[in-house]
Amino acid sequence: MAKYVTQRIIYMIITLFLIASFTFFLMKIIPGTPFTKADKLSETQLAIMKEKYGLDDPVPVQYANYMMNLVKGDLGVSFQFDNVGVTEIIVKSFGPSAQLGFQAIIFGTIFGIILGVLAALKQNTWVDYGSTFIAVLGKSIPSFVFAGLMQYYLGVKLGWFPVAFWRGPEYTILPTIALAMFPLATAARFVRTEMIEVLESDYIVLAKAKGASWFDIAFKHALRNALIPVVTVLGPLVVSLMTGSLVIEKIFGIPGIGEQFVKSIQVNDYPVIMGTTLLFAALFVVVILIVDLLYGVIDPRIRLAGGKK
Amino acid sequence: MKKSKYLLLLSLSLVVSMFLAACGGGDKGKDDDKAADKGGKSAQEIRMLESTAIPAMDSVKASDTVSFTTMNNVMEGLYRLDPNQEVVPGMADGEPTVSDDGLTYTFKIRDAKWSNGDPVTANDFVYAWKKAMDPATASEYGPYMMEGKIKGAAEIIAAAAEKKDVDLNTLGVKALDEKTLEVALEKPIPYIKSLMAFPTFYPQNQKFVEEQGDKYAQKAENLIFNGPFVLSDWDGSTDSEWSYIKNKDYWDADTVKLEKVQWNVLKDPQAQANAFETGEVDITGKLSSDVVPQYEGDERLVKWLEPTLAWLKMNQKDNKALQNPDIRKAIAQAINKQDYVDGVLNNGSIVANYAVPNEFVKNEETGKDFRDINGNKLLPYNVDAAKKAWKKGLAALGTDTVELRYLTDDTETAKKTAEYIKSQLETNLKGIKISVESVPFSVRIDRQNKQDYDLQLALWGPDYLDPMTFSDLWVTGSGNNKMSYSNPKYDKLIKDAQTTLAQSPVERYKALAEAERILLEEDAAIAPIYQRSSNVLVSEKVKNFTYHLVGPEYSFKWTSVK
Amino acid sequence: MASTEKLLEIKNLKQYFNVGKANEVRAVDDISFDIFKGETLGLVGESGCGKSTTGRTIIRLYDATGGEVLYNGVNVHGKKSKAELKEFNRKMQMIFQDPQASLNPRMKVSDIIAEGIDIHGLASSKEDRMNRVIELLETVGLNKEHANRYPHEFSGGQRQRIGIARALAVEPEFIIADEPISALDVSIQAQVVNLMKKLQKEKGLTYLFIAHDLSMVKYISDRIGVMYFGKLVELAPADDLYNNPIHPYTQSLLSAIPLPDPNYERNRKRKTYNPKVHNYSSDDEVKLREIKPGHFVQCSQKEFEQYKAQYAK
Amino acid sequence: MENEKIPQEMFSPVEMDATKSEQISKPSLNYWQDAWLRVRKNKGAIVSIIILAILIIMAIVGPNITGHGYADQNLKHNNLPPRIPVLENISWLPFDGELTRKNGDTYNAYKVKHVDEYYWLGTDSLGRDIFTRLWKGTQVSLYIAFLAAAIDMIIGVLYGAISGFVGGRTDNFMQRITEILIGIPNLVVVILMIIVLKPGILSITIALTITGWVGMARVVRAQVLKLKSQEYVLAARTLGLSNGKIIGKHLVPNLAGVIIINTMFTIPNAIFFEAFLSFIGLGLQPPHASLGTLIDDGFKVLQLYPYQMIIPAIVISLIMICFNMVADGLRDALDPKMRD
Amino acid sequence: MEKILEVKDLHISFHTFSGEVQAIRGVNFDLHKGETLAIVGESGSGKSVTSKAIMHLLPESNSEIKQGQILFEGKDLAKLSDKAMQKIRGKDISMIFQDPMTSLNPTMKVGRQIIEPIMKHQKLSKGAAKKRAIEILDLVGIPNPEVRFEQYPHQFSGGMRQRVVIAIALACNPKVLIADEPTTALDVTIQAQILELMKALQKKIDTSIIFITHDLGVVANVADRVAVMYGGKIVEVGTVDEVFYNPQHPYTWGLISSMPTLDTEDEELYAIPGTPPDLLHPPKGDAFAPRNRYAMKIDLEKQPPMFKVSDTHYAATWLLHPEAPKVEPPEAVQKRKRQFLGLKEGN
Repeated sequence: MAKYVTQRIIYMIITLFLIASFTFFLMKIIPGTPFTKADKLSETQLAIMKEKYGLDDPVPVQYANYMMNLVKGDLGVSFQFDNVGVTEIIVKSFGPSAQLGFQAIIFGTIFGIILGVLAALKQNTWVDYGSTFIAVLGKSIPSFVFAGLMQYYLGVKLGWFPVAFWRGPEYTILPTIALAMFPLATAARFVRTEMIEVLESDYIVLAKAKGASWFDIAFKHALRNALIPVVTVLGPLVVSLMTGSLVIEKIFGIPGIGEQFVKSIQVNDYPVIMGTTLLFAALFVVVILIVDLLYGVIDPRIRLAGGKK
Repeated sequence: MKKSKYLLLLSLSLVVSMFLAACGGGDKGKDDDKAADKGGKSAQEIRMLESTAIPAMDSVKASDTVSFTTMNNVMEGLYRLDPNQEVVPGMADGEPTVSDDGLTYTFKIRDAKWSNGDPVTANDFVYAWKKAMDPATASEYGPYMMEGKIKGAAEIIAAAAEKKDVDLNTLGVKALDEKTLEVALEKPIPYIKSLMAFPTFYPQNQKFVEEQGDKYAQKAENLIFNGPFVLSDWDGSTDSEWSYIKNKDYWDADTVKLEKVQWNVLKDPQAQANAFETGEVDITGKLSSDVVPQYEGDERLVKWLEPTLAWLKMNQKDNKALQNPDIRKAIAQAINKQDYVDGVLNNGSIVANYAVPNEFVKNEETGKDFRDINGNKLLPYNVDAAKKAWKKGLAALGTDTVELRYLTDDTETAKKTAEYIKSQLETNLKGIKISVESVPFSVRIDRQNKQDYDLQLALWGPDYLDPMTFSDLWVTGSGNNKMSYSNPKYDKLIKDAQTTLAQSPVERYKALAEAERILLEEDAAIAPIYQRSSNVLVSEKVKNFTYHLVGPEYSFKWTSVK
Repeated sequence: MASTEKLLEIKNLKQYFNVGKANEVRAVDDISFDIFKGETLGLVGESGCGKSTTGRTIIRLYDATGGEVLYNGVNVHGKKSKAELKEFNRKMQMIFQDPQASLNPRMKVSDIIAEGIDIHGLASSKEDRMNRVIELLETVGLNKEHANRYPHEFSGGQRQRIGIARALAVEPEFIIADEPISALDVSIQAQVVNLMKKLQKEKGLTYLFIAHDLSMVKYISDRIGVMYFGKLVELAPADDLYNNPIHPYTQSLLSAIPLPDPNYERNRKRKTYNPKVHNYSSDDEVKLREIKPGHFVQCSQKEFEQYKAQYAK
Repeated sequence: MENEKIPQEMFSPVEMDATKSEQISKPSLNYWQDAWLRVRKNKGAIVSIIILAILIIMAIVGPNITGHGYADQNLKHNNLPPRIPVLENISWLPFDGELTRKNGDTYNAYKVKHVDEYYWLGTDSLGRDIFTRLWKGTQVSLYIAFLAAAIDMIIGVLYGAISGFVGGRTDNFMQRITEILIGIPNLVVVILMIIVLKPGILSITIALTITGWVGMARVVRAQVLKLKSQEYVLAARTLGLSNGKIIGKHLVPNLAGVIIINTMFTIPNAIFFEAFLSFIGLGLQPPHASLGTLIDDGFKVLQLYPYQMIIPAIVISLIMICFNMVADGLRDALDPKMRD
Repeated sequence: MEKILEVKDLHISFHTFSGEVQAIRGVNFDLHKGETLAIVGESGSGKSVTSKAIMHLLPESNSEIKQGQILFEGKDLAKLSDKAMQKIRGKDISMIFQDPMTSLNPTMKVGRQIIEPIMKHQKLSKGAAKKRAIEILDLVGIPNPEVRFEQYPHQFSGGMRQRVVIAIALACNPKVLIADEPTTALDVTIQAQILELMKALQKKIDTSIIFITHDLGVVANVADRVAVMYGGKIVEVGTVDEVFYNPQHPYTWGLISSMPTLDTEDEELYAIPGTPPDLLHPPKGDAFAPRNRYAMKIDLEKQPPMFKVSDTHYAATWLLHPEAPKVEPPEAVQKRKRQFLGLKEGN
């Protein structure tokens, strides 16, 4: 196992390195200037600014410098904020996004799994159709439509929930629900399909033959087996939720990383773009690794040496 | 792994999520504060919204409105603007002494304290200004504001650009003694006091700043203040919440009524309005024109005309068509601006047929608005004239089609404006074809600097209270021209206004007005579209809500709760 | 036995998977045997013993790790020109185990059968092609109505017959039948086996018949090879093998076959095999040795003597 | 029973033609006919197909029905709510041209603005006909989605098929590449690409496909690996079929199901992503419309003119739902795993 | 002999895309205490459906018991609720499946899978159940049961897994054990071990076994009585000797003589022509008629009833009708019959 994990980590580092390089050069061809007041600056002033931030060096030199600093763990300093380290910006804006994403994924998967299990158990009944309906809606209605309507009707019109801001648990309810719809739908659909398949498998029939009750069959025998493919889809989903849904953050005024990222792209804040991309990528590869390790936890047949089926 | 471990993992993640929830909610114990606040609602507190966080609190590095507004309330320069947009003394003790040539000003510093107890001294100004000019600071606004105004600034910049050593002591600012500041100017500047109200010219306590080193202005605790309020709960540029707390040591603390101003960041204007509706805030940020019509006729809607102009810049650099004044005139006159401000903006913005805003500056001698001279009639909407000019221009060019790229921002209003202007031009001018390119602000500025556009919708707001902040844009080779417009007559008039006429206000205004007429009526160098209006929702309980036209947006020194 | 003319010589054939890795599998580990023209050689053993891999390696579905396969004296492994390979593909054909999986579900039966005809350009015209298909269908007991149907519409036995027709289409000399009846019902197995026997008689085919069903193998084969963990442990004429199994594994295997005879079953004595009985030391040369003409057993020199003596009794 | 009288002649032997039992009674159905039968049983899928067909037809002809161009502006007629002849008299339908003020008053916007024309689905802030723009937007959204799905399909299938079929080191290498691509959060790439390429239909499509094909490639590779060892492929190889023909004759037709299913899921994703990009301001250049830009525009005035967002939101949701339903239906019909 | 289970006139249909498949079309049989009844037949003949029907394990969504009774200790299982059936399953009647590779839950430790029915039906504490489970594992011949108890199924070989499945089935000493092709997926040597084990255990815990298989060799090995199924019906039933040595139904003839024995020589095997019937459209008369070379007109018109051959031996073929012409069974069958008679005489 240690060997496997080491190998995976080496791959992860290579991947991250390539992603960092790719992003770096891609970023260099983004048009625009990182200086927010460039419309008021004269050529000479601009030149001074560029020199100060090392932007007048040839791109390969900038690349080498960046990579050297990166190895040292230094992500640089933001352009758009005065003298603020990229690490600090990322750490701060990641907090709310991560919390929101986490809540959404917990809420979404738990309810999704319950819906999926019920649908599979009561196949072709109204329970099934109802769950399918919710799942299709959840997958199909864009989150901004959903979030916008929810904010308007539940927040403004009915006043049940705070409309916006990020101040306490009650403020997280609407954005969490809005964000959770997709994982909920995905989990419900997958669990249903997998459960139906698992429920037809021999060992479930054997469990029935042993006299197990439907509850035991569903939750002790079938669910764990049905979860394996679900973990595959949910893994990357976790990352995309944790790294923030720009839209939800925008609508509910949450100071998250998604919003921060888009802004940094728009103002050409190179260090923040790089840092955020790296964070996203790192999370991504780490989560994929965790997912693979989780397989082993859920499915004893896959004990890492093997890999996925 | 055992099943129990799996369960452990699950419960662990739940715990973490709850922990996060607790953290997110109880950030710095704000929860308790809030509970207390709710109890004492009638207190002198108001809650405000802003659409972005504070990017910088170092006065010499800041370059944006949010930072300036914050500084305006927690710090103070020599002067500040009052609710009537008049310049009133701040750190300056009364009026300055001016040398006869108008090039040397001597300010007395009043007896004021920093929030750490240190007195505010002349040296604080000297230190800050030099810091602003120091290439190592990499200030964007410092050089911009000082170049050509403060003596020696231009030379320092030139030296820095050539990577030579710079001597900051050559900057024309000196502390004659602890409380006397002498400023040497490049040329006479009639609007010097309003310039001194700008945050770039604020003082900084050298001892404190150097103590803090890199940490200076990173967080509220790395700052000291000399303004009506102190900044509190500000955790750095990424913080979305902060507040002003009344500064008891402020020299004019008696005037300040408010105990606290609570700020929150909320980007979406509709969400801002929602928050206002639900009573979460007392004052919103600037509303977008989509939201404004909802409050048509509502007394809580406060509307004022900003001295910000939107115009089409027509780049003459490599474009034969746009080098032709008839073509430019045709474009400028083919846009129905009235329909536009009524139908599209619908937020109180007004049609602009001028290049210096209305309700912006009054002549200090006559007290008359600058606009009174030329009125609102330069280059107005006139389809017939436009068509005539168009035909003439095309004939001169020997073509019947003109294709132009229209560069604009990617904001909602900018896009909508682009659609409207495109439609107007293509409807009214036969043979014109507009392709819209809406890009992020940073890209637009970059392309403007490279002069990589044909038409560009640009907005321009003033940096100080004087027509010059608009007029000198169009001087040949000006850093802000960026459209290859050049007219010696125009250049001459501006030069005169800056030098020979500097100390005769009436003549100076006349020269500037004539320049404006040449710019628009003769040359149609730009096509002004509208002057922007600001709209915010202000709760009825707020008294003396104060906004400004230049630099910082709001002052809370005079504001109170009914 | 049809003849003693060697059609195929398999020499030191090796097929390893994942060579050099921790999970290296020696599926076929250095086996040698001959197949005579016109005979049926049965290959039996437990699942995973390498019998199917042997068949697939012979027909070049896998590239052999080592050894050679001589067909009419020519090595068919190693580098070959395209034409040579094509020729080889015509002479040697294969019937597969799973009648479900061995027919492309998206192709019509006629196209499946004619695939070989098309590849080798055996039909002069469209009608000729169709006639050949119908003839082949009839050969395997189906008719022309079946030509335009899709595999999923057929029963297992029918599909297996289609698979045989496909193999026959290129008029091969040698057919490797890889467990052709294991997936079929009892009543259908006999149909297929009868068909194969009939075809062998009519067309003088040579079979390598791979199976784990020992009674069927015994019935169809002239000679039988027994495989155990990648090695050929015994090779003998069918009757000889059943009557005088020498290798203890063969004995155990034979004793385990259930026969449809209650009386026999009541009295059956099962033998177990434990590889440890050989007690080979590292310098024992363990190889296939001929105990008696035509009867080979994998053994050490010491065992060889012992087996020979045992045989003599 | 045994005592029942049975005529003697019934016991005369009959010649049974054994081949008769070989006859297949079911009508001959090929794979697609069979699949269609299954899809047809799925009511949701059928209804979805019909709705999609209507939407696609409307996307083609819709922009030309009212006579208003999708970019034609009339500021005097801006922000009018939907009004449809006849239906306007049915009070509970929202087609009477009435709007509600913030204070709850309703008024007829057409009367206030003195407009006699009927705008079936109302107008936007520039006075453009929403009906026309809606279908134009649907057209553009569908165009982007189909184009993205097609590109995804071509690259993904080629990549996956080559990787899976060639195997060995090539496969290993190609797998590493996809792993890295998967490691890049696609949001980042898409946004960066759009900025680099300048927003527009083509750049959006390219940005969508730049990582989009990986999913398809993975599915196809897995399937090819599975099919490659199928016995009918082995049989074809023993017959001497060349690799190219094996791919063409045996692999591709059997991959078709997976490819179609995967594509059907790609399309709604692309539509969603385009809308999402428009919503964060990275969408199309004005005056082009897509469902995303329409929703984005409408969202801003949701409280004042709710119809401006709700109408395109309904259409995009319908498209998404229908594609998902059809894809689900197809998966059930085409996936051999689900067969009885 | 005491009847422990009685199946009467059972009809079962499946509803599929193509229509109603009449999988079971009137099945009758008894199971006696302590005996092994083998049900043989080819795939699709309905043998597995019958066994699943007894256990209530048919998929609810598309299967339907059209008529008939399944009597167990006086209760009609066919009419029992699912809840009530849970109390019987695993306790009174248990089951073993064909594929030991798939019939154990891959994500659950073997021990837990065994103690599950013990705890449920015998209400033992966890500790006691574990003790019992280890005993059973030992009983089914799994070495180191304490260690194995804590392992997952994938750590077991196929034969060992089937032993575990048997252990689970026998954990509560059931009165009836239904073994659905329990050895088909195993190699012959392992198969022989499992069969021996089952026979030994049957003696020990005195259970009755319904043994479903298509392998006549296995039947010959384990069965006391044999029921031959074809086209959703039982066509012949009798003691193992009667069915193997004196078969009456032409299908049984075909089945027996199509299997070569070790002494079958080079002659052509007796093969049943054609393919099994499609139960989507079952034939009007005898389902076997189209493949029957002894078919008579009546076979095409009327389904034959069960004709009695002896007290224990019945067959459903019109050939046994007194009016039917006498036909000679194929040579292979005659040979067996002679052998049988020889056996009898020998006794």
